[in-house]
Amino acid sequence: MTDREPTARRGRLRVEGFESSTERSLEDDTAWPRSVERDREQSRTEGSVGRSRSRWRDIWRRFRSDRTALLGAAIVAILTVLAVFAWPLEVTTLGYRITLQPFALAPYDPGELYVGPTNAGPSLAHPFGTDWAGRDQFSRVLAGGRYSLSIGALAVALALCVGVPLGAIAGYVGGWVDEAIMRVVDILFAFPFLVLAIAIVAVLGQGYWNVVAALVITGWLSYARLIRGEILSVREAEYVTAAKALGASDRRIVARHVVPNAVAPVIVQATLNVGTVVLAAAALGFLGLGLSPDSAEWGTMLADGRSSLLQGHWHITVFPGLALFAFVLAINLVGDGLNDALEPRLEDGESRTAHRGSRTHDVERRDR
Amino acid sequence: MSLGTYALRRTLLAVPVLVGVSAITFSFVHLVPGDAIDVLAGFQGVDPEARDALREEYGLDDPIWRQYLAWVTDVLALEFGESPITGRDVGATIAERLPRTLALGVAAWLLSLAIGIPAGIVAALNHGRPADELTRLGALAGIATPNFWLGLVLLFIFGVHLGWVRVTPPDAGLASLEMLWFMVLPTITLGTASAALITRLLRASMARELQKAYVRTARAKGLRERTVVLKHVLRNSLTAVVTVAGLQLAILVDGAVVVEQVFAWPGMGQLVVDAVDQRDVPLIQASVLVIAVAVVLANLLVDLVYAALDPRVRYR
Amino acid sequence: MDGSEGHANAGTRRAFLGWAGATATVGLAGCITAIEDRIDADSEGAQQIQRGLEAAGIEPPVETTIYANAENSERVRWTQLVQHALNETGLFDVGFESLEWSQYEQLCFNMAENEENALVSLDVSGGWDPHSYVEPLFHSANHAPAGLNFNHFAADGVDELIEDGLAEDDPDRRREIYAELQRELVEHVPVSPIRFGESVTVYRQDSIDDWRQYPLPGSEYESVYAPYAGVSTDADGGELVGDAVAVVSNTDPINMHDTTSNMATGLLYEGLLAVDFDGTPQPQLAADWTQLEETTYRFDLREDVNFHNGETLTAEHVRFSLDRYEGTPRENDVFEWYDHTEIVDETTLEIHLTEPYGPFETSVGLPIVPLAADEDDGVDLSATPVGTGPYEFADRSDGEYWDLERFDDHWFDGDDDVPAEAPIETVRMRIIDEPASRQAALETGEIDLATGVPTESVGGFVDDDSFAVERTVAGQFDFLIYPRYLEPFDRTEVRRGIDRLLPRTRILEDVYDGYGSVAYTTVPPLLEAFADPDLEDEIVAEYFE
Amino acid sequence: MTDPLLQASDLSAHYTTTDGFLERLLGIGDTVRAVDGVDLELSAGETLGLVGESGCGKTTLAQTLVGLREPTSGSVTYRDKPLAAWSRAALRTNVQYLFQDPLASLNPQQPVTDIVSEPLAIHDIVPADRRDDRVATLLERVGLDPLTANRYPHAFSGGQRQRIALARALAVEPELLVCDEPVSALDASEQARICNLLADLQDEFGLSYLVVSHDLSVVEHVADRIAVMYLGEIVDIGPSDALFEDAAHPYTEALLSAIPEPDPCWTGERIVLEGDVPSPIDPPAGCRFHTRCPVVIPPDEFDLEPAAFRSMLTLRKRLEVGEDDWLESLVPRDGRHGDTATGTTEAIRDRFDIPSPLADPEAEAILERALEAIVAGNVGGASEQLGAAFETPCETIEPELQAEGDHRVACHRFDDDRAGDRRSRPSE
Repeated sequence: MTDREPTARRGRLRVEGFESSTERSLEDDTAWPRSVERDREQSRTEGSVGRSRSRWRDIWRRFRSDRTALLGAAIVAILTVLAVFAWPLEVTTLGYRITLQPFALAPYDPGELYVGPTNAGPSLAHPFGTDWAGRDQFSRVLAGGRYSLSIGALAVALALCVGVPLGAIAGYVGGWVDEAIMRVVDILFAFPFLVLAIAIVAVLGQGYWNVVAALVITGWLSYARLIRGEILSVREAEYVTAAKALGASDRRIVARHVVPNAVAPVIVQATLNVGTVVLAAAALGFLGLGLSPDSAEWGTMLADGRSSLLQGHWHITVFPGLALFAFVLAINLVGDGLNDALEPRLEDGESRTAHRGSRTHDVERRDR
Repeated sequence: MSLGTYALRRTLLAVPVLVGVSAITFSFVHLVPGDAIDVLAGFQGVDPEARDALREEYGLDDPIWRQYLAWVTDVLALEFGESPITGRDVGATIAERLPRTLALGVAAWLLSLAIGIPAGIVAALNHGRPADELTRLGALAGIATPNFWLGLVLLFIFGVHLGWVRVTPPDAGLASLEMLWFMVLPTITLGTASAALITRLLRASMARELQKAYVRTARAKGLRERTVVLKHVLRNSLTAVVTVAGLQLAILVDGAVVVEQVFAWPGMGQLVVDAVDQRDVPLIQASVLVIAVAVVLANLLVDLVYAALDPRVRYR
Repeated sequence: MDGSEGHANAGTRRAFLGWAGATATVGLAGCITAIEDRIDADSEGAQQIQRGLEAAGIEPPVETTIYANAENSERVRWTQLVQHALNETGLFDVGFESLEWSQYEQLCFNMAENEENALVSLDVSGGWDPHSYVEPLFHSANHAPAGLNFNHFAADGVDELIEDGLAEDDPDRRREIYAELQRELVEHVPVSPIRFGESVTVYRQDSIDDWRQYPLPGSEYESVYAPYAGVSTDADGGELVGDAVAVVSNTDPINMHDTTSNMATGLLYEGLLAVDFDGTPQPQLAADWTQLEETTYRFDLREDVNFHNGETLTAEHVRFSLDRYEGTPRENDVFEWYDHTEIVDETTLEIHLTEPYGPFETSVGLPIVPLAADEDDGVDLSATPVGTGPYEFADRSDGEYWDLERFDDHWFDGDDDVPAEAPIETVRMRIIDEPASRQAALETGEIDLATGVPTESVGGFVDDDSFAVERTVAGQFDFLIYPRYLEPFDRTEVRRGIDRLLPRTRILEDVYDGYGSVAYTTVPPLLEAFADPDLEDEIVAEYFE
Repeated sequence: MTDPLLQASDLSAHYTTTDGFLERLLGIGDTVRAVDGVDLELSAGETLGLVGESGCGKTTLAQTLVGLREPTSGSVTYRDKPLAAWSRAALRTNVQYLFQDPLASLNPQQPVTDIVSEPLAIHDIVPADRRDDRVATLLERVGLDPLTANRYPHAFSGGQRQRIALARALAVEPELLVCDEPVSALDASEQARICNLLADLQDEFGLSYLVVSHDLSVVEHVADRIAVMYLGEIVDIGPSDALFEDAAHPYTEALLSAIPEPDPCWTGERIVLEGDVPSPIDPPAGCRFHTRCPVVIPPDEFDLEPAAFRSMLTLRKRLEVGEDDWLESLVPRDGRHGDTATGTTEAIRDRFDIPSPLADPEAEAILERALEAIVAGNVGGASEQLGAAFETPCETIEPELQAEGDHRVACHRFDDDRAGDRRSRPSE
């Protein structure tokens, strides 16, 4: 080098050694994450080269590996089974009685009075004690899951049915339609939930369907906002442009790219919302605005047991309260697990839990 | 778009929302069976003609839109009118109640920050370790506990059983020690869910932030870990906390409705419930409007703060 | 797992909203302990109902709904017991619904017009005269919504008896009329009385001496200082802190619509006459009164009676106070009997009635208010009541407290029973919505006295020596209203059968912890002159055994 | 050179920043002139490099060229047929696009197999049952292990992701591949590998490339021809060698000088451009580069050094903007002039590196008057005086692309047909 003259000409010196070779570059590439190695192994042993696994199987595989989420799912499943099989379920219409479910896990009819002494504490015969009218608390808590769980599921499902299409329309169509829908959302959001629910119950009256209606009217807003924001951001995403560059039709882009990416946060949000909704229904019950006071809905049972704490009948509040707590906790665990499972980016175990809880909350404010 | 333009845009957007809120409240009140006159007449059995005469006197027989317009005109002049039920000035009634709810809400908010921020930091720094899992489960437990139930149990244990705190508010000013002491339980009851929310949020955003390149740079520069975490990571992560402040306000108002009931706290939550019970139209209108204005303003403020912190927002 | 067995031999019953929210019925489980009130399908009551249904050609079960208002947890409970008792016969399929009060009120007032298929539970509080219980509920002129005859009951005999009782002023004759009326009402069963209430006050022994409970709701604090009745109470330190169950809403007599406001102003306002704790009219602002004619009463006012705002009581005040009821929500309080006031001189006046009015003396004690209430910048009685009573309004905070202060210029000069100056200097009524909180506040000593402890919680205080429980029969009863405008409730037989099935004892014991007494008739035992135990026995024997 | 494969003529792409009805209501929102009157052509088998600073409109131009964006005006033809006339399927199987950020352009919810087989499915290139094999072949061709095809994009390194994107683009067997900053997100060794891979693929499949980059050194290695873009316009275009060897557009020179040169014996000079790229919302009149051009043409009337004129122009631009923070620090605001005024004018000259005095006395007089006006507080007047006196064609007349040796340049310094008394060539 020393013998060379100073020069203003470029390109006298070139860096060599990067010539293309498939094998070379593979070997050089030490950056394969270990999980990829594992996967490679797996593929080899299964003998399938590059078989495409279904998205849902992948999600389930990731969910399965999260222990707390599985625990949550187990609790939800158990409570659901208990609620369904707590007591026979029959539907009477037009003089016909159809037995939908003949089993009875509960030792007593949850609605039957004086199956034991009144206000008795827990005993062998009545593990959760009895209430003021001698009803068996254990049977009531078991069967009470029917109200809480079905309200949660129904209210969230219906809210999705309203919120997702409206939010999707707002996000896709944009313009005045978007403005109109989102202003309605803004307006309803300005009412705190319970205030709105109180007003709705004041108009419609109490009862199962009215509580569901109140929860749906207040519940769809967040989904609309969420899905709209997701669609707006997905629409701008480069992989959508990439799909366009590949020549994908609009329908294909929506089905393969926009929906799967926009819907994941909605699923997580909906799952977590089941918990919120159950709590909200219980709060309404507690305020005396929920289901009729004779129903075994957990919140209503709690309201009924308000003065019972003072009278020393602790069991009246404790057991329904615990049931409520366990269910909401479990559904939150499931929601967290789903959040991670639906996010393939978090595959490598270490950063898995990092995003927990982030999604539900930051989505709330998207596109204000 | 400059911050000023953005602020203007956001403020202008708040106007139709407030108009919408008041219109919806008004029509809602009129959908509800019964009116103030029925309440006033009580169980007296008053002739329908007499009721109609009273309705006319209070202007309740006008078409809804006219009542609404009259009301809007009054409100623009900051006149909230007189309650047909109590005969008292609605503005004065709200002025009496609002500070109570505000005090409780602010206390609960501070508490949730005081718990949520350290807990979030601890969890994020101990990522994946038992401390993190514990914090996470604790936060989930906070979210899963029905606040009315928590309030009742706390009140029973610390108020009735141990006698440490009063079960009804003391006769003292809002700023007195006695009152602060009394507010401990309601504040805990109200703040739990928010604290859990902040913990989760901060933990998530800090964990994400900690993985970013600048943290490595800062560490590489030889900055002390404490400086890195507190000065850089925390500051950047707190924007996420700011963004939910508006959301939290709505949660706090919801909670207040229940908590005020449990702790006999005469705030806006109780006022709204009573007003709906009594079909006290001017009072319902004014109190719901005040709450909605608070929520809208809080969201507006949050958006502006957020936009100031993160200029990208303005271009969205 | 006895579900399927129990189900096979049980009657239908209303139960769950199933998963889909559809109305479902479930079997009745076995393992049922013997229940004392238990009614078999072949009990007398059930048979009566069955006969009624057969006659009407209606196939059981009869579907209907029983209502209660959500705020009243005791009512919510007893209606559930009624619901269960009816369902147990297999003749009914009774649903249960609770409504928030305003809606409940709408339901009650419009049930007949809307032909609502509803059993409605209510209670009624009256005064010291049976008229105040029967007339609003049963006279055909009071069909809802103008009156409280919710299910539009009408029977000539009943109307006549009510009118006769009203116009009659001979006590013996009145007794006979009302006994006859009670029999008639049991015969027709427009409603079923269930329980006569009790007024209960619990207070701390160490802070209050000898509280006396006034029997009528809305007058709970009379015992503080009632010179007209020879009653007064002392409290530790001259301060009394009690409870109020709701916000003091409107304290102007012409707009007052709730018992809390009534209670809050009981010591503030005075009337011409006041009824003492035993139901005897006593002079209050009137020194003396005479009945001049059937429809004319003369009153001589006390002299030197001052209002809290400095005005001195004159006949003009009385006329003003009565006249101002015209065209107000409380018009009926006065204009049911009032025609006009004639001022004879400064302290003498004559009140003219529209027609003879038996309960006049127990009705005329309406609050006398200052003339300043009429002036634009005078006093606003809605918020700051002014009267002549022994206490004046001091302070209020909605949702927190209502404060009274002793009025030092009160007219009473003292006698053997009651000192000239009220022993208690300040009265604070702490507003506590929540029954459980009232109980807790009393236990922790935050209040000295509670008028609104739920009866099921009173038992705990009875056992505790540091508390005293003062109870008295009240002028109140709970009752069930039948939709007698609808089949099959239009049949007296069906209503009487139900009446017979009502689990009165159970309600009294399990819901009210034994406070009160079972009711079969419509005149509470408070009205000793009219509530004849023999008559009650006779009725029970005839209709219920 | 044969017929151009892709040709753009007078192509413009503008977009507005308007968002939401309120802006429309208030009339807020501006037109961004991202691409403004571009002529460009690309021959079969050729690699054309497109270079420019960030924000100059490269990506917009590239996307407009392949029909991912609608042009505001002008036309793009592919094989002599306007893009609009092509069916979507035909166009997309001929022209493919490689995105700047491989991670963002890969759907995070799809495993690699699905990503790479998507074009096969869309255009039904390979029957469904053989797609997996085809995917495996493609992955292998771009240097990826087919056994990792079940992983999601996040599990790969940057270079691997770009290979995935490349495999996807190659799946349709295109003729033309537009690579938008294909390596800018990668580290140096990966950059080289990908560049070499691109070159290999070109040989193997006879591909044509349009390579967009902000980095001349990347383009230098791969491109046959290079187009230099500044603020929405092409300012210099020609064969790579010609562009590198000959004197070219001042902007190209600046870009060239910015390439790090590994040769320690290299003595080339580094040209640092003043200021930021102006906003494309309101681009400068005349030659868009004149606000930063180090060799802006001085007016003929005066005998001025180019550097001195550059300094005066910078001063004038600063005065026009009206941000006078710097001015305040130089001009005493207490109203005292007199003897301090001279000091202040000197300070300003100093600040902007303006020789004192100027070579041309007439110019010096005008400048001194203007500087005094500034000191007197008449900033607007001063900038007007300067603008009126020292007018340069760069500021008023838009230069056209014209042949200059092997390449074409849009710069007034190469104008032969401009008024004859102008210096035709810069002195070197």
